[in-house]
Amino acid sequence: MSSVYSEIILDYYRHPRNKGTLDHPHIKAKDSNPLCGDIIEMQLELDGNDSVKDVRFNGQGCAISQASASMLTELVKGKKLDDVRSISKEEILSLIGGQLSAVRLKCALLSLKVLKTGVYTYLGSMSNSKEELSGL
Amino acid sequence: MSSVYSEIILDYYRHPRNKGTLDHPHIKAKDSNPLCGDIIEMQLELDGNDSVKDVRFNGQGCAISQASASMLTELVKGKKLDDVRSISKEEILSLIGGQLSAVRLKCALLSLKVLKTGVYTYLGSMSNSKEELSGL
Amino acid sequence: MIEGLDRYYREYNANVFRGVYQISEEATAAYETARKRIAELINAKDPSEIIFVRGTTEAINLVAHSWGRSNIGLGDSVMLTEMEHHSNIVPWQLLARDKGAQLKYVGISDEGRLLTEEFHGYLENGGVKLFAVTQVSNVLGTVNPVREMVREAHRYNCRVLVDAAQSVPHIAVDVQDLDCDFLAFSGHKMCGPTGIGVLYAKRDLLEKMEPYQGGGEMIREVHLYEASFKDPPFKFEAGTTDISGAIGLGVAVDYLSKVGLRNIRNHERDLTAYALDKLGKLKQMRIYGPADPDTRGGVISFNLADIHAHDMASLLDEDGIAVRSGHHCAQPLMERLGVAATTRASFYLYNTEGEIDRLVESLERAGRVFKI
Amino acid sequence: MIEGLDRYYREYNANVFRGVYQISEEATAAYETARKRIAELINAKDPSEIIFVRGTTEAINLVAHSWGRSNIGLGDSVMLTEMEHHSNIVPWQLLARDKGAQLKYVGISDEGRLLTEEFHGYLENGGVKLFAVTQVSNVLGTVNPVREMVREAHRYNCRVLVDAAQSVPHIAVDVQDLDCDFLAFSGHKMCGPTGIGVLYAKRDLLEKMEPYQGGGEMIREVHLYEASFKDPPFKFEAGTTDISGAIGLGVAVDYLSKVGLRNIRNHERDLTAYALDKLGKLKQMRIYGPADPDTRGGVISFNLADIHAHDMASLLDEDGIAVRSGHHCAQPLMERLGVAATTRASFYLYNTEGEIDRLVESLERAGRVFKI
Ligand SMILES: Cc1ncc(COP(=O)(O)O)c(C=O)c1O
Ligand SMILES: Cc1ncc(COP(=O)(O)O)c(C=O)c1O
Repeated sequence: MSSVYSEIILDYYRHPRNKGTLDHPHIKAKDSNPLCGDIIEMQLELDGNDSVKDVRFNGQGCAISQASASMLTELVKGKKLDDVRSISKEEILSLIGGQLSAVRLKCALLSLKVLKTGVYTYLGSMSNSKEELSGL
Repeated sequence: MSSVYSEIILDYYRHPRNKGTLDHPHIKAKDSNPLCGDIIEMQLELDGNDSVKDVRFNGQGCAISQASASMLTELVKGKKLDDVRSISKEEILSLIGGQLSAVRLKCALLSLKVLKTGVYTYLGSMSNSKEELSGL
Repeated sequence: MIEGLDRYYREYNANVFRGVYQISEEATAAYETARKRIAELINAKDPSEIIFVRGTTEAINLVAHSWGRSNIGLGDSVMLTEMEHHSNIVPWQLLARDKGAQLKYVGISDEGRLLTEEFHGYLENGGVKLFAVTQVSNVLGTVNPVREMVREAHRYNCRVLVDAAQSVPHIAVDVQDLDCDFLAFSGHKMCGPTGIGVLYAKRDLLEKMEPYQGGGEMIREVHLYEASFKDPPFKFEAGTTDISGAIGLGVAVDYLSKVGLRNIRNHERDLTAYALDKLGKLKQMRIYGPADPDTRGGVISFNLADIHAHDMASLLDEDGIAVRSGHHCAQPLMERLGVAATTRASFYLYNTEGEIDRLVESLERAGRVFKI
Repeated sequence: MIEGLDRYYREYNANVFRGVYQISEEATAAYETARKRIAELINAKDPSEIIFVRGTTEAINLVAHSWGRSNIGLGDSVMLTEMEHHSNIVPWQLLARDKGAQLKYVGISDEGRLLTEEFHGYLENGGVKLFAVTQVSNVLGTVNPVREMVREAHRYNCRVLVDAAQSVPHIAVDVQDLDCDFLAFSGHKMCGPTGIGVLYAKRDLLEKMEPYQGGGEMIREVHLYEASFKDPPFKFEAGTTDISGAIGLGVAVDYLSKVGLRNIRNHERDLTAYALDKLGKLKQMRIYGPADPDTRGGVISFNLADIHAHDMASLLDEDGIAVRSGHHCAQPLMERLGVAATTRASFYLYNTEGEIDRLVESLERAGRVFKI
């Protein structure tokens, strides 16, 4: 009976932090998981030092995708873009905890994929990062 | 080593009887075996009593189809149309002798099918005979 | 079924319709026997009305292409319903776009039944050349009154295609009684293999239809600049067909016939009644589709409280219970129901009341995990 | 191969890409692994360039429909050869008829080689949008210089489709080296199941191509009046695909790769040399196709005296030897050769010289029966 649906996940699902949109985001990216229909949009506002001043996510879908997106927003807040770029899947998965099947992994990592797509596009290095993104 | 290719079959294949066409046939029918490409045409000339006065076959294909067509022409010559109509597959097969596989059966019976199609069409009873013909 | 397939591979692995030699004749015979069995199952007049395809989707695309392109033109309409599977929507969208035709959708009631007034209205307005409808909804379970709708449509010269993917495996289907013009179903939903399915069409329609794919086996003669085609069904089966799939489907049909489709239907109806009752007692449970087990099939779509369907499937999977979740290839229906996804449990001949009890227990646990 | 299929049915019989539950994920993974294996076999740049279809015939029809309809118009031409299989003729006839395009046929020499002057001539005359050519003739055995022809065709902006039904199972095929735009082959000719085959196409072409069939799994979103489609390869795989077939093909590819296509080719070349030598010594024997075993594959078509090919197949069958006889779905080639049919022996990795000796003995007996 060890469910991935821990208290923490449920809490972020029912009471998402940083959900919504920003007025003047520097970075905006959106994607969906065609298999599940989960949708995630990420918005970032930067300060002069290319650090994340503010962040919001928006979307709909299962508890895993929505909770992990919300957790990710907390993780990136205040970080330098360069550090955001190097967030690994493992970090996300350890935030979620529990064992995920291959399909649910896609739900868990959707927000990271969206975030990185946004960051790479902003930095103009989208093309050389396709491979990494396809691994998410 | 009991081959269906008896001396008789070979003889009819190499020296077909009644091969050719008639000048004024009353009955003419032609069909092919799409699987093998065998083609047989049958022509019949009748006398006033609806008996077969003369008969020819024409065509190309394997020894089985050509020999059996030639044998069939000999069988029907002089017969009443009603008797032609009642020729059975078994009669043809006993003329050929030997064991035929399902596919070669189609070769052996092609001429009978063509002949009966011609006769039924002539007698105006084509439609009620479709079932019999599809069994050939 | 697996045994049937296997036997084919070991004994008959030769190309159907080709070669003069023995082994190939046996494969051809088994292939044609499968066709005959399927014709009997749905009471087709003749085996030549049975065309082997990859599945329901290909069957519908074949009709859209071979019949649709010659019979549906500018300003004509194709009538569908709001409960169709994508496979019975997208081919008609593509056709409509190419031909300048229109799509009309018969809506559904809140209980998940077709709105017959809309159906009649569209017919009366004229120009409807085809009605393509599912016999049993794969989401709602609704059994549509296809027989009556066919009679009505024919009065307006409108042909009817029945998507029977969810009906042929579960209820006795008689194409002559339905009098439908086309009917499509898939092997993998009826204990058969994937990759094989059936298009039934009335013989006179098949005779007039253009070929679908060109190639080996569907031709009579090929010359450099022209070709003539075989009679149906072969005209529509280009290339090396899925012989093993067809034979496997034949074996599955034998099996279903032996069990008896009336028995299957009765068993499913009883299970569905039991499940509707048990599930209906759970609080915050929303079940979609008709409540009366006599007029619905054995699929039950639901949502429990605010638990997303994918989370529900994962939770049930943790207890070893396999269900499907998502839009079930029926996004327009999801929009109509106002949900992103549903969880769907489906019952077949091998399921038991005990399994439904386990499902209910697992749903209760899900409720506790999500603290609803 | 049978084991691979079987395992699938027992363990993974769930619909690929559907359902969230475990069993289905494994089927999806096995299906995608098969795609990867096939991409590696023919050295495609990316697995997304591999589309699962029913066979070579469907692959060619897919190209004719999805690429052909948008890229070939009134007055354009499609260039074929006189040695094509019906599957690589009829789809282009249907397209040409619908679009008012022309077909041009590259002729063959008496030894069964393409007339390269004609090939160049057609290209120079202009308007040739596609060259569709078999890599290895299924009747003559001829191995065509596809790599060189692709280079030449591309100079004239002419795309090239390679019918690889007879090459992929027998010789090492490298699509990047060939630089062909499309390539098609079938599972059942390479120790795989019937009902599954592959279309390879360059990614940039796939991205621009229209979908072929519409339905489940190939869509991204469906609304009542419009739909958007997934990226290749999924866009071209509508409906429940032949998962078991694809997995079975993957297993076959593994097997062939393990044996090694260079070893297979060498073995076949040796057998072919041996057979050409032995058969050539029989009197009144006519062998079609190139005499040099280095530039031909392991099929040998022949006729002995006036023995009709079907009689020959029956005679050999009486001795337990399976050959094919007929037009081999290449009627235009039969017309060119001036025969109604040929008998064809084909050699594969499992054949031996001993079997060729038995074939020769049986041919001698046939000669005696027919008193030639
Ligand atoms: C050269 C060639 N092309 C095409 C085909 C057609 O393949 P399939 O019948 O598997 O579609 C074949 C096989 O019969 C072939 O040998
Ligand atoms: C009602 C209905 N129609 C069509 C289909 C499509 O069938 P297939 O994917 O086998 O082509 C399905 C199955 O998914 C279905 O349930």
